[in-house]
Amino acid sequence: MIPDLGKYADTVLSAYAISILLLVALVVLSLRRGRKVREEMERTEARLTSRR
Amino acid sequence: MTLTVTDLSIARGGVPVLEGLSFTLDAGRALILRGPNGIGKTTLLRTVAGLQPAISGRIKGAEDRIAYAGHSDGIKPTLTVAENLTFWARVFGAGSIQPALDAYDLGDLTDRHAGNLSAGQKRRLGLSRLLVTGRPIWVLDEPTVSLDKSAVAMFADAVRAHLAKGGSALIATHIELGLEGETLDVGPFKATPPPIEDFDGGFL
Amino acid sequence: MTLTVTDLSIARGGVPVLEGLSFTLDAGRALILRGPNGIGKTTLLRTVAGLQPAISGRIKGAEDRIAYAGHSDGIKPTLTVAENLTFWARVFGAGSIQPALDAYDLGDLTDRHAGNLSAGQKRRLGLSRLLVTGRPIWVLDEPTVSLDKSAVAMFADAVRAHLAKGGSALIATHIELGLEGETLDVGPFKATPPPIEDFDGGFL
Amino acid sequence: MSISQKMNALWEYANPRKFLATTERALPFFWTTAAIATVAGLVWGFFFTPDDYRQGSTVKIIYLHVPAAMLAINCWLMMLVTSLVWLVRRHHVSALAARAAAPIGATMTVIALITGAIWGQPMWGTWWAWDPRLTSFLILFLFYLGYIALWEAIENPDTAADLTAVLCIVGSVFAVLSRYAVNFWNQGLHQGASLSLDKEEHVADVFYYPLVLTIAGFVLLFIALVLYRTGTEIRARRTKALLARERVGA
Amino acid sequence: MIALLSRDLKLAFRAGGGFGLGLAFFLIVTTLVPFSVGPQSALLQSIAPGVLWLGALLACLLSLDRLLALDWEDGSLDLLATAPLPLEGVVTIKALAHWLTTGLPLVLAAPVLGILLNLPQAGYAWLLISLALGTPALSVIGTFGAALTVGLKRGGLLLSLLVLPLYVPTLIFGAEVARRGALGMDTATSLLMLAGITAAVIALLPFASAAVLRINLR
Amino acid sequence: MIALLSRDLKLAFRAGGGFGLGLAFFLIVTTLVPFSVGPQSALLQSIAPGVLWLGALLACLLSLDRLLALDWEDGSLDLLATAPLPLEGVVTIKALAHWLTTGLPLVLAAPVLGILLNLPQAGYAWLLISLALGTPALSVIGTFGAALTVGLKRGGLLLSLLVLPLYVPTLIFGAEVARRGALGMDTATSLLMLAGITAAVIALLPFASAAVLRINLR
Ligand code: HEM
Ligand SMILES: Nc1ncnc2c1ncn2[C@@H]1O[C@H](COP(=O)(O)OP(=O)(O)OP(=O)(O)O)[C@@H](O)[C@H]1O
Ligand SMILES: Nc1ncnc2c1ncn2[C@@H]1O[C@H](COP(=O)(O)OP(=O)(O)OP(=O)(O)O)[C@@H](O)[C@H]1O
Ligand SMILES: [Mg+2]
Ligand SMILES: [Mg+2]
Repeated sequence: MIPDLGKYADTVLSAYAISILLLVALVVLSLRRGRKVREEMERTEARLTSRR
Repeated sequence: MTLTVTDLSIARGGVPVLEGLSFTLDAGRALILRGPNGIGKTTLLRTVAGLQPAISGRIKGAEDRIAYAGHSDGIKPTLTVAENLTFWARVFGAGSIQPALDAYDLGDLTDRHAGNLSAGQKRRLGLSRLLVTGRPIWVLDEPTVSLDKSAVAMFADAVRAHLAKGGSALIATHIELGLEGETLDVGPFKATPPPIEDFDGGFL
Repeated sequence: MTLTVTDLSIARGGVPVLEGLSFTLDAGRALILRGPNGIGKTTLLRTVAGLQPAISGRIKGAEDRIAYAGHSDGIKPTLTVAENLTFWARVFGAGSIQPALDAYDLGDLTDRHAGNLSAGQKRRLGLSRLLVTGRPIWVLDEPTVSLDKSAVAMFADAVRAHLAKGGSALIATHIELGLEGETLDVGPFKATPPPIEDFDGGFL
Repeated sequence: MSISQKMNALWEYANPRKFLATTERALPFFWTTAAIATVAGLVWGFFFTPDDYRQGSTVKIIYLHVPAAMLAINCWLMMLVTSLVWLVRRHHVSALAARAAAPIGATMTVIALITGAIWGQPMWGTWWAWDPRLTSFLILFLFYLGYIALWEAIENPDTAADLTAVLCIVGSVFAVLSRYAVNFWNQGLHQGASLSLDKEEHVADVFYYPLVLTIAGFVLLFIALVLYRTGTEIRARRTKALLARERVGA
Repeated sequence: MIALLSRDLKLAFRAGGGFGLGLAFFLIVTTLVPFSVGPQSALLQSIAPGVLWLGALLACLLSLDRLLALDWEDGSLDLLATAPLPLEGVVTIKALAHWLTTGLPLVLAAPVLGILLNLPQAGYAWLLISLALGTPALSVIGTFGAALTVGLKRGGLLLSLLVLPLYVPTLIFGAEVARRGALGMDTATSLLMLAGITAAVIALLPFASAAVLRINLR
Repeated sequence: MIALLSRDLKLAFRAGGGFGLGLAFFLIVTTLVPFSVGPQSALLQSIAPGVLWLGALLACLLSLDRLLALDWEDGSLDLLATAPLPLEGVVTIKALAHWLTTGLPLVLAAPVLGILLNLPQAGYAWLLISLALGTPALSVIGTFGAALTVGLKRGGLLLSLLVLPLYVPTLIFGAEVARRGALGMDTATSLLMLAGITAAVIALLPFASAAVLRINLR
């Protein structure tokens, strides 16, 4: 199904692979950090509220 | 010539530490700040000295009239004692350094490189700098750290002489200085934080 | 288990500062060093701790048995309180850090970055390190600088507990610690400079 | 609503709570549209466009290269604006938005650089040439690195916000200066007008529409990422403030 | 102000003050270049103006971290900020002292090092002119970077990272003047740009530096 | 020992710990080279291996001043010296931590920067090999220099001055390997010398560093 890329197949495919990898990594890392930070904040809030 | 602090709230690292603090310091008076470790004395003194902004409240009569001495003394180890003092005297446009040397018995050490002084000698040099500023309000953070008894007495004498000339002093300390003057315990002014649930621009 | 110092002479920057100093420190005892600023207390303690050589005299019973705490605490601001302590515990092969945390009431601060502590809190952390070294002889240079009253009491308690377990302590200080123990004034041991006329290997 | 009222309404989002609540609702929309547009644009471009008569199939790289390059520059512009807003109005959210955007901009710069380098190999016979366009991109990347490193290095959040904002402004001036300097220093190889989107004889519609779609996708993705990451920064900042407050013993 | 300048110069000349170290670094980098790129003199000759400019820039850069950090650590900056001097004046004096103790010696030493790299005869004058015009800008920009990173423990490397991109325009025009000069080409435009950058930077950047320093002090 | 290594790595990765800054500096120096010597790619190609080696060396050099100085300033070194670790072990661990956080990243980044300078195809493997063999020596020698200058306030530039001459042999053979490799010439002799230097330095220098450190502590 991949279209015929001719002699530049490596070029085009590697460009796509690297870029998509970077984009996905950016999104995944953002989401992961977001989740971690959110949990941490909620934990801290809970701890501080309960202390009172 | 009065320093007036009204309803001052101060923060360290974005967190309010003291609030609702008011006091006046008249010419010729000394005010001793006390309070446990970490309450915010250092922060208060830096705010009064204009080194950091207050959250709210007013400080009147401080502008360009304060000589501040914090934990570090601004001493250059490769300059001699005299050169160190002369520099500050020139910056503040004051005159001779001799009275300052005399007050802290530094006469014997004038030509020593400041790096070769012991902890207490260095501190004495740092305190003598106050005398060459010509500024009327002294703001001092734990000034007697590493001083021995006789040096503490020299310091007390220097403060008394300063007060007698119409100056004033604001001093944070944990030990007894043997100075007459009011004492302000900052403990009761500890900031009560806003409720946890809602937070605004200050994140608290 | 006794630390014996015999006829010790020490120098700072090539200049003899103290000479003819002798004392013994038995297990379970504390010895408080006193003396005016610049007399050479810091130099003496560093010599005893093995950080610098003596000019002459003997130090017995010190080898690998000393925990030294000087003016700076070896605290990393980017590590937490617990990480700082754990590191030293591992270096000295000691066990849990919990007793140390308890002794200086650092329980609430364990997960804090050490850089965000106030002057007194930092000092408490520095002192708690002594408890994880497992070393019997504590050599302390002005340990209570910037501590408030209650923290000074914690320190005194920790020292007493250490003595009760058969440890000993050598402490230089300018203030009253509320510790029972002998006091040694090093003032009388001030080195008398040799005559100027003849100079030998030491250039003095 | 008048313009000024609208502006005032806008400032309300400078309240972190309001910002979090609003973006919580808006984010699903941006994530989905971003995903759809990006994927659709890239699939269209990759599978359903013909080869260029001169560049062969390498022309397909344009669907990654151009959107990334555009965003890399515009992200810095956004950071410049939010930095100014922070310095003038002191709304924490705008400072945090700048912080949140920087890694995205840096990634986009890297993508533009890498796709460009890969493209350059068949087109110019070299991975890299010191062409002004490319060079100034490299410098932009350095600015991103410095900016991020400065944020990371400073402990106190407000100080960090202030300092990075000043760095962003001063850096922008120098970035523009560098651009002129570099232009003066070397003549370019890089496609300018020869393959410009404006010149219809070169960019046929077959290339043009999927390109517009991917650009839209990248922009939406950028918006989604910035909003999400700003939320993260707000929460991290609040956690930090709470911990700080705990430590003062409140 | 004069007190500050004379103190800074005195400190620089005292033991451990760092005077001459920039120069020594410059010398060493320049001598290391033949070791690393090989000893062919034609090659060295063609890169000589660039190497000299880059070496001067790096030497400048490396001395930046003591520009403000020492004063910060021992509390002098706190005291200067409460003293009756405007902070803008303080940073300008600091930059001036830095130039006098680092930039100026580099300018004077560059021709000597030019000999080591076989710089063409025509190049010496232009090298001198371009360095004399460019190094003040390096000092002022560096002061800004130093003010940004002053609060950080050993921010040295971060400082380099922040400052180097800011040095790019100065470096490009400066090296261009030196290179074109060495080849006997026309240098007017680059020289003008270089002078313009230096003038603008000296006029404007101290305000940014002072602002940044004020933020760092609080 | 492991405690010390893991602490040092942890410190490096923490905010402001300096990890990655060496890398950034390497990147920046490499990019500045074309600005100073001009953009002609043939010229750049011929100096590429040398520039990369010199850049890596400088990046290494600049991160040296935090190697021991931070521990000195906050008193950790005093405490480590009285702890039950041999000081030789301490300096070896410090050098290892330095290599892991600075040298290794430089080795890995060098090929990428090779692209920027049009390094010939054949050169990449040799560049990698020579750097991987040479950078440990740079770290160990650097630790010695850091131990020498540890007591001095901001001894950064003096440190460079002391260490650079010591780096010369490593640089010569390392750059030689990379250069000959890029030109497809025989590299065996230089490679052997490089490996020999590294091995000798690792085996012997820690004793000197520890001795020097002991002197500095008193
Ligand atoms: C590392 C190398 C490269 C970098 C950093 C780079 C950077 C850029 C930038 C900044 C733009 C402008 C985007 C905009 O403002 O809209 C752009 C556009 C473009 N680039 Fe590259 N580029 C690189 C290599 C290449 C190569 C090798 C080619 C093809 C042979 C190429 C083809 C294009 C095209 C066709 C455009 C769109 C034309 C235009 O709108 O001006 N680029 N690139
Ligand atoms: N950089 C910082 N960031 C955040 N909080 C800090 C920072 N430095 C100190 N703090 C916290 O701010 C509070 C006030 O500190 P401050 O130094 O003003 O106390 P202090 O009254 O001077 O104490 P001490 O008597 O121990 O010197 C302390 O609880 C401290 O933990
Ligand atoms: N680096 C140095 N070179 C030469 N002399 C020094 C050096 N450092 C300190 N001195 C001198 O050595 C003497 C002893 O200093 P030391 O620090 O041991 O005194 P101390 O008893 O601890 O004083 P303090 O109570 O003030 O801390 C002092 O007179 C001091 O001036
Ligand atoms: Mg305090
Ligand atoms: Mg002492």
